[in-house]
Amino acid sequence: MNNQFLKKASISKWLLDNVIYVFLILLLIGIVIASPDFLSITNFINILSQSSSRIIIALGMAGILITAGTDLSAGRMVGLAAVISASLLQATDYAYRMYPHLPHLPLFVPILVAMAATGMIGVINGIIVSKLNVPPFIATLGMMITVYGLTSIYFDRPPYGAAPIGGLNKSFITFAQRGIPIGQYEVPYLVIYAILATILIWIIWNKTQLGKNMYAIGGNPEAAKVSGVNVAKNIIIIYLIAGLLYGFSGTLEAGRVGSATNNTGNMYELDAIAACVVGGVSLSGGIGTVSGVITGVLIFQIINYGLAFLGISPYIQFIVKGAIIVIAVAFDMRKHAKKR
Amino acid sequence: MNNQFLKKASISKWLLDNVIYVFLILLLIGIVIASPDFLSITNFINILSQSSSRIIIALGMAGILITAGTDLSAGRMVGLAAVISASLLQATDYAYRMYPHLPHLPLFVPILVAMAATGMIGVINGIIVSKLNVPPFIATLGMMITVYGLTSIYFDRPPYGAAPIGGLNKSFITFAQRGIPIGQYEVPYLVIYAILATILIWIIWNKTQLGKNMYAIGGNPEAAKVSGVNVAKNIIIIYLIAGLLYGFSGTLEAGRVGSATNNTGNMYELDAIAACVVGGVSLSGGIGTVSGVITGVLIFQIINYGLAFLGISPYIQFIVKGAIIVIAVAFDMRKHAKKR
Amino acid sequence: SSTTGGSSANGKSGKLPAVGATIYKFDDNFMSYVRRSMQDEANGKVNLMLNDSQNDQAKQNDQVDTLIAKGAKSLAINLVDPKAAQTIIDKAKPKNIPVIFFNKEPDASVLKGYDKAYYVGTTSAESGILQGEMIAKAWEANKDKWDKNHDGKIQYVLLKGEPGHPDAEARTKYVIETLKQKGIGVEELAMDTAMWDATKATEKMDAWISKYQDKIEFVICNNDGMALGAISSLEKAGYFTGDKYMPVVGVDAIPEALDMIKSGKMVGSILNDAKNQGKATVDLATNAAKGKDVLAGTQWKLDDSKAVRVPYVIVTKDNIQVGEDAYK
Amino acid sequence: MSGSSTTHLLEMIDITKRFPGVVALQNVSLKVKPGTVHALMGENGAGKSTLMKCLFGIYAMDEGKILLNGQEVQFVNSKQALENGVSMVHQELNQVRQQNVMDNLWLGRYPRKGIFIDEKKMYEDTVAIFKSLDININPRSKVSTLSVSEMQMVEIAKAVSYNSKLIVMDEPTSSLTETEVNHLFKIIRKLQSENVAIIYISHKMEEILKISDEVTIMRDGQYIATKSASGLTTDEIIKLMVGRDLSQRFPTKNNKPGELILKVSNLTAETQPSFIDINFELKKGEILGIAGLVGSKRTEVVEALFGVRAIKSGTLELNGKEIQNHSPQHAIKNGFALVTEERRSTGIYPELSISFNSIIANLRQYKTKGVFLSDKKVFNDTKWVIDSMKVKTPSQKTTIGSLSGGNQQKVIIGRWLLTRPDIFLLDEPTRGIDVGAKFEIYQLINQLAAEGKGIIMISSEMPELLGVTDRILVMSNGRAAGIVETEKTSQEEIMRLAAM
Ligand SMILES: Nc1ncnc2c1ncn2[C@@H]1O[C@H](COP(=O)(O)OP(=O)(O)OP(=O)(O)O)[C@@H](O)[C@H]1O
Ligand SMILES: Nc1ncnc2c1ncn2[C@@H]1O[C@H](COP(=O)(O)OP(=O)(O)OP(=O)(O)O)[C@@H](O)[C@H]1O
Ligand SMILES: [Mg+2]
Ligand SMILES: [Mg+2]
Repeated sequence: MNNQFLKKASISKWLLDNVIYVFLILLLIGIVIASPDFLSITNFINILSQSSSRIIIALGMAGILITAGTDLSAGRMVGLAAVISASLLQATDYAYRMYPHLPHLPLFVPILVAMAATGMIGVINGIIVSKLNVPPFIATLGMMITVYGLTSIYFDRPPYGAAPIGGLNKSFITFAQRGIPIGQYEVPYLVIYAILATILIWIIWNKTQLGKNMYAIGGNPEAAKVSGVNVAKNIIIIYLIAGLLYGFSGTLEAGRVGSATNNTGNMYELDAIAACVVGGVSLSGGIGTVSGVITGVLIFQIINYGLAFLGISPYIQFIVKGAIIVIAVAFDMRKHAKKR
Repeated sequence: MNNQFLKKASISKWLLDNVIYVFLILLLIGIVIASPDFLSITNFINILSQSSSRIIIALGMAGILITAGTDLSAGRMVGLAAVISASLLQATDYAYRMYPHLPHLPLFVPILVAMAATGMIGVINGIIVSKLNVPPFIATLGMMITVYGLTSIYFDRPPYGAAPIGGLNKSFITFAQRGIPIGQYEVPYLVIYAILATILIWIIWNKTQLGKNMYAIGGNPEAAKVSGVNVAKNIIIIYLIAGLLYGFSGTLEAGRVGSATNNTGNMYELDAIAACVVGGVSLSGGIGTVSGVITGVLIFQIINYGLAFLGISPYIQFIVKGAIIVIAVAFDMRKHAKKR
Repeated sequence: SSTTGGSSANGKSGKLPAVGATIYKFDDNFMSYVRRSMQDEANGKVNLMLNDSQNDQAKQNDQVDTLIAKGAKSLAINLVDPKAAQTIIDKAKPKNIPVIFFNKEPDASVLKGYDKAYYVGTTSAESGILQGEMIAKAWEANKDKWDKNHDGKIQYVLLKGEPGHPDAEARTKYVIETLKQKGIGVEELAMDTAMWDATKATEKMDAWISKYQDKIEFVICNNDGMALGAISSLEKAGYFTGDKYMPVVGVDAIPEALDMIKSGKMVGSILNDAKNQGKATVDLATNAAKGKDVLAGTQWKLDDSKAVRVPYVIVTKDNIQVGEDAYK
Repeated sequence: MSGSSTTHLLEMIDITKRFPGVVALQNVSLKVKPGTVHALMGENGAGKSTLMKCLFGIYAMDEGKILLNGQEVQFVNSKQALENGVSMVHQELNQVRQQNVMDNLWLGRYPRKGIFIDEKKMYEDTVAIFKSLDININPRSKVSTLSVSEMQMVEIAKAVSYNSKLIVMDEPTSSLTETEVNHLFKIIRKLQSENVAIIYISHKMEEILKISDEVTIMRDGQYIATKSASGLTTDEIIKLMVGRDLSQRFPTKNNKPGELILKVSNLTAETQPSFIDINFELKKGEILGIAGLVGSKRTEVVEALFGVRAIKSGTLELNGKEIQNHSPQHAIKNGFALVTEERRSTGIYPELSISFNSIIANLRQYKTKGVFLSDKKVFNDTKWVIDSMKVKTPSQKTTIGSLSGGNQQKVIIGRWLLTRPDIFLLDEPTRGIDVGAKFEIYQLINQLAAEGKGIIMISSEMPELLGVTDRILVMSNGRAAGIVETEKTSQEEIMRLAAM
């Protein structure tokens, strides 16, 4: 009897603790009931590949959120990286090149240049937050505006002015749009990059001193200081990592879309923050898991993809999407509901 | 000697405590040096009148921030109110009316209808936050998306589709664009509405139980709860007030611009939050003053107006604006610098 | 009911061929008319699956994936970013799905690279050129009144749309080039972006009026929305009462602008023919979806870059009827 | 049963409360007579606070019933409790620090004139209450500028100001010094004379027998006994609490102070007012106590030693070599450890696990393989902390925030023991800790000393200082008033120095 009680209690506890995964599954079931042909490998691959660059951004963002920070400049950094990498990767035979005389560069050079740029911006964000004590919201808001200006200046130059940067070279397109063939399907490289980024971040968060410090700083910055954590240094590194991830993701966006403008990545930060919060990352810091972040991104992408797939009219999509997000989190919150 | 020391200390303390006002003045001086003809009554009136509806929004937002909440749906509510009020206030002789057979309504009717709509949305926000324990970020993000869908459906209808709702009637235009003549100048009504809203909010924050409760809920929700404060009720009222203010501001936006679209108000929440934070409102709740909020809005508006007035190239404007915001707050933070 | 949805104007169209369509931004004023025209045309002919790309090319790519997964027989694509056309084709070509781009023109070379790709729309420069021509004509007629400093040159301010947006860039560039080509002297007092937004336009205009006062002789706007905002600011500063006047031009010929043109507060605007653009797009897409020749049974003609051109029209007080008919 | 309800103000009968994975209360009963002080005793985690939270409407009990004045009640929130004549001083300070004292005092029931708050009445009422309780705090000062003990006195005044019939005080004296405790007792006596009943929770044995009329003892979430205080001895209470005999309060000392390890000369804080010109020496294997009144800047001295607080002048010599602790990192490298005074704000990571909280100061130790932390070492060290400190927890993964206050403190001490420090700074280490655990901590301190470590311990409990230390530095107003040998001094001498 007592045993049974415990069992029941532990099942309901498990359900509560994992309610967001349960929600994800319910959501999928709901869509499949509405449209059984949703259940196809193509759709599955599409959702995964569309989630990939978002996952990479969200992982960077999540680290910052866990330190009780935030990063409004994420989307603009994605844009900067997209514009930089696209401008350096235009096919040599393309007529409207930004740098007509640039030789064909090996793929990794532009990617590294883009990542270096966003990494540096990340470091500056980190310094403003940790050394000048500017609240992350304002620090990164300022950076968001500034980076947009910088990207625009870089982007809008003679001879072609503010024209989208296209004509990307073959290797870049392959890098971002192709995949590994398995049977009649292709596992997109994008998904593989996302998986690699996930593993890397999982290791950092769970197996390194940096990860522990990150949680400590978010959980109780005063205590972290007294426990001998170099708060400023760790914060700067976390913002740096985020910047690098945004940069990588920005190059993927350019490659995936086949072109880039100064508007690429606009508002991605909001999606990323929202996905993190839906996935259980606390905006007041100290709490968050890699699996939660991934789940959050997938929920968003399934909502987006599913609603479009069901053919719901766009304005109604907004209404439904807003409602689903709130419901998902309202459910999730029951696990924190005051254990009264 | 000691006396002198104290005096010096207290001046520098005063400066530190009021650094944001000092910054405002320095900013003005800077612009005037760059362009002496900035110093004109017209510019002064322009800035005030452009700040007016933003002040009203920021005051609503600030209340929410002080309860440790946030409101991403603010801008979309402004848009909803703008569209509703504009659609009900088109001149009866205007050819492209949304409701061709609507009689001329007295001004207050559409304003109240718009405010009722946003007030209700505010209440729903408050309920989701306080009763369902959904983090305000997500609750209002969901609401932002949903309200946009609703506004779009209302707005984008046959016969005229997604065309700006214009042709507003005389009384509405007067209400939002005219002013009280003083000498050769006009004090815009807008400024007067903003002053009235400011006085009202100042009284609520400083002289009523609701105001004290608001600070307490933001400062330490546990303490408020165990002291017998009905936290949920107070939060709902704060979101309601914010909703009403957004609604009023939305009608002003429609009248001021002379037309409204479903994109009116887009991203105003970001400006409002930023202005509040620059004005010293803490995103973690419990801290904020009316005068700080007003200062924050003015700083933003002076930056916007000043940079446009100076004729700085748009891209550079972004860079400068981002930098100024960060610098303003970095200065302000020195007053909180560890007194160690 | 598995393939329900699609066109909201067309619920029970299970057996009709499916056409996947993306609109770069659903609530773009002009595109809302094109969209409506497309829906009217599609009714009963095809199952039109409309998507809102929300001004985000990445989102549009995702939507194209979805549309293909849903079994679209042809695609009607209103690009966000014209240079992304190749990527869309790369998605469609392996499945042999025809693509009709509309309203935002891809590079000719890209169209050439896929035999089943076509374009319906205007040339992006045209609206700017026509706006320039309209300004030139009005200026020549009113020079004595409008040239306040009698230097023979137009001192103008220009309100630009979102920087980097192809329309904003093309309009800004070609309106001025056209004026210069016509031998009219121009001097730019100020140019700034108002991001297509009326409110921002009002505020920029406030500052310019305060700064330049009577020096401004012309207000050029990339769209009518910003023109409305500018007019609101001008009215506040006492323009359009008595003989204080300022010429303002926009693009789109939205109803509100037509009203302004009638009341003389706007010189004119440029009408983009939404009805025919929508109709041509659906006509081609329908034929393509049915595997027919795209032009079969239509009034349209292709030029050498596989494009159906639907011309822009200048709308001023003289031919206001043309604009009004567009909303009938 | 109906007979008893007339003589008791409060009856809590067979209360059971479960949390996920923990049964915090099992059939606990508590009966309190009007006009009495009823002490509630038990080890850390026994369920005292939980029982009181069930009464006060913060937690909903799973089973049982509560009678107040013979009427069955079940408050669903604190507002109802307050309206029904029950008020409470909470174990953790629950204040809005950004607001002023009177705003806090009247929170939830501001006096009003029409729709506006009557600030004048609020001020006058505050002054009146403070006067009647003999408290000397400006009603308009911000709470964040008060010292911890002042905050505590405000909380007490607030609880009293409801004019309740029953006041719960959950460890009200944990941050008060002797004088202030006596002040509180005077207040309690006054309330008692007005027929108010008090439920009094404390781990300070001396207080219990002095103030209470009846004592209820709990152990492991279960009711053990209720006894009249007269005729009860400390040893009996302890025996009932821990379930076995605890013959002595302090372990026998076996440490032998050896050679000099730390020499502090002319230490002066950068921001004044603070400590000035502090000099002392610490030997290996020595336990140096620091005594003083609240506000005598004891905390700031140890914070400065640990690099948390900047110094203007003065030197530290470690083993004869001058060192500089600019930051906690430096201090930790130099073999220092600090258990801070305010557990909640500078100690625990409330949302994180016990494991995390145990190892966070010691991460470098776990990098056995390059940059990665060794899970096994982490697990073993956490286990060591839980076992050796006797932390009461369902698992290593439990969040520390859900532990009882005392158990949280044990984890923090364990955290710093893991760093194997040479110099251990302890700021009020036994605050809120039960007698049994205190004994264990004293033993640990002794053992560390015996291993040759230097130990500095701030305490406001005189018996503890006299029972554990070798020498005592007495501070007064930021200055060292003197250093005394523990064996040769007396409570009176220390008090005299502290008041200098
Ligand atoms: N919110 C909670 N969630 C889970 N467990 C809890 C919670 N609150 C208390 N507990 C558990 O209930 C038990 C009783 O805790 P309680 O705080 O009542 O102890 P206490 O007797 O007041 O101890 P102390 O003297 O240390 O304050 C402990 O095991 C604690 O871990
Ligand atoms: N005016 C104040 N504003 C902010 N914090 C204060 C203030 N006064 C004291 N504190 C904090 O309270 C703590 C104790 O202060 P202090 O060193 O003066 O007392 P103490 O003698 O150490 O007393 P105890 O050890 O009993 O707390 C310190 O951490 C200090 O930072
Ligand atoms: Mg001229
Ligand atoms: Mg307790």
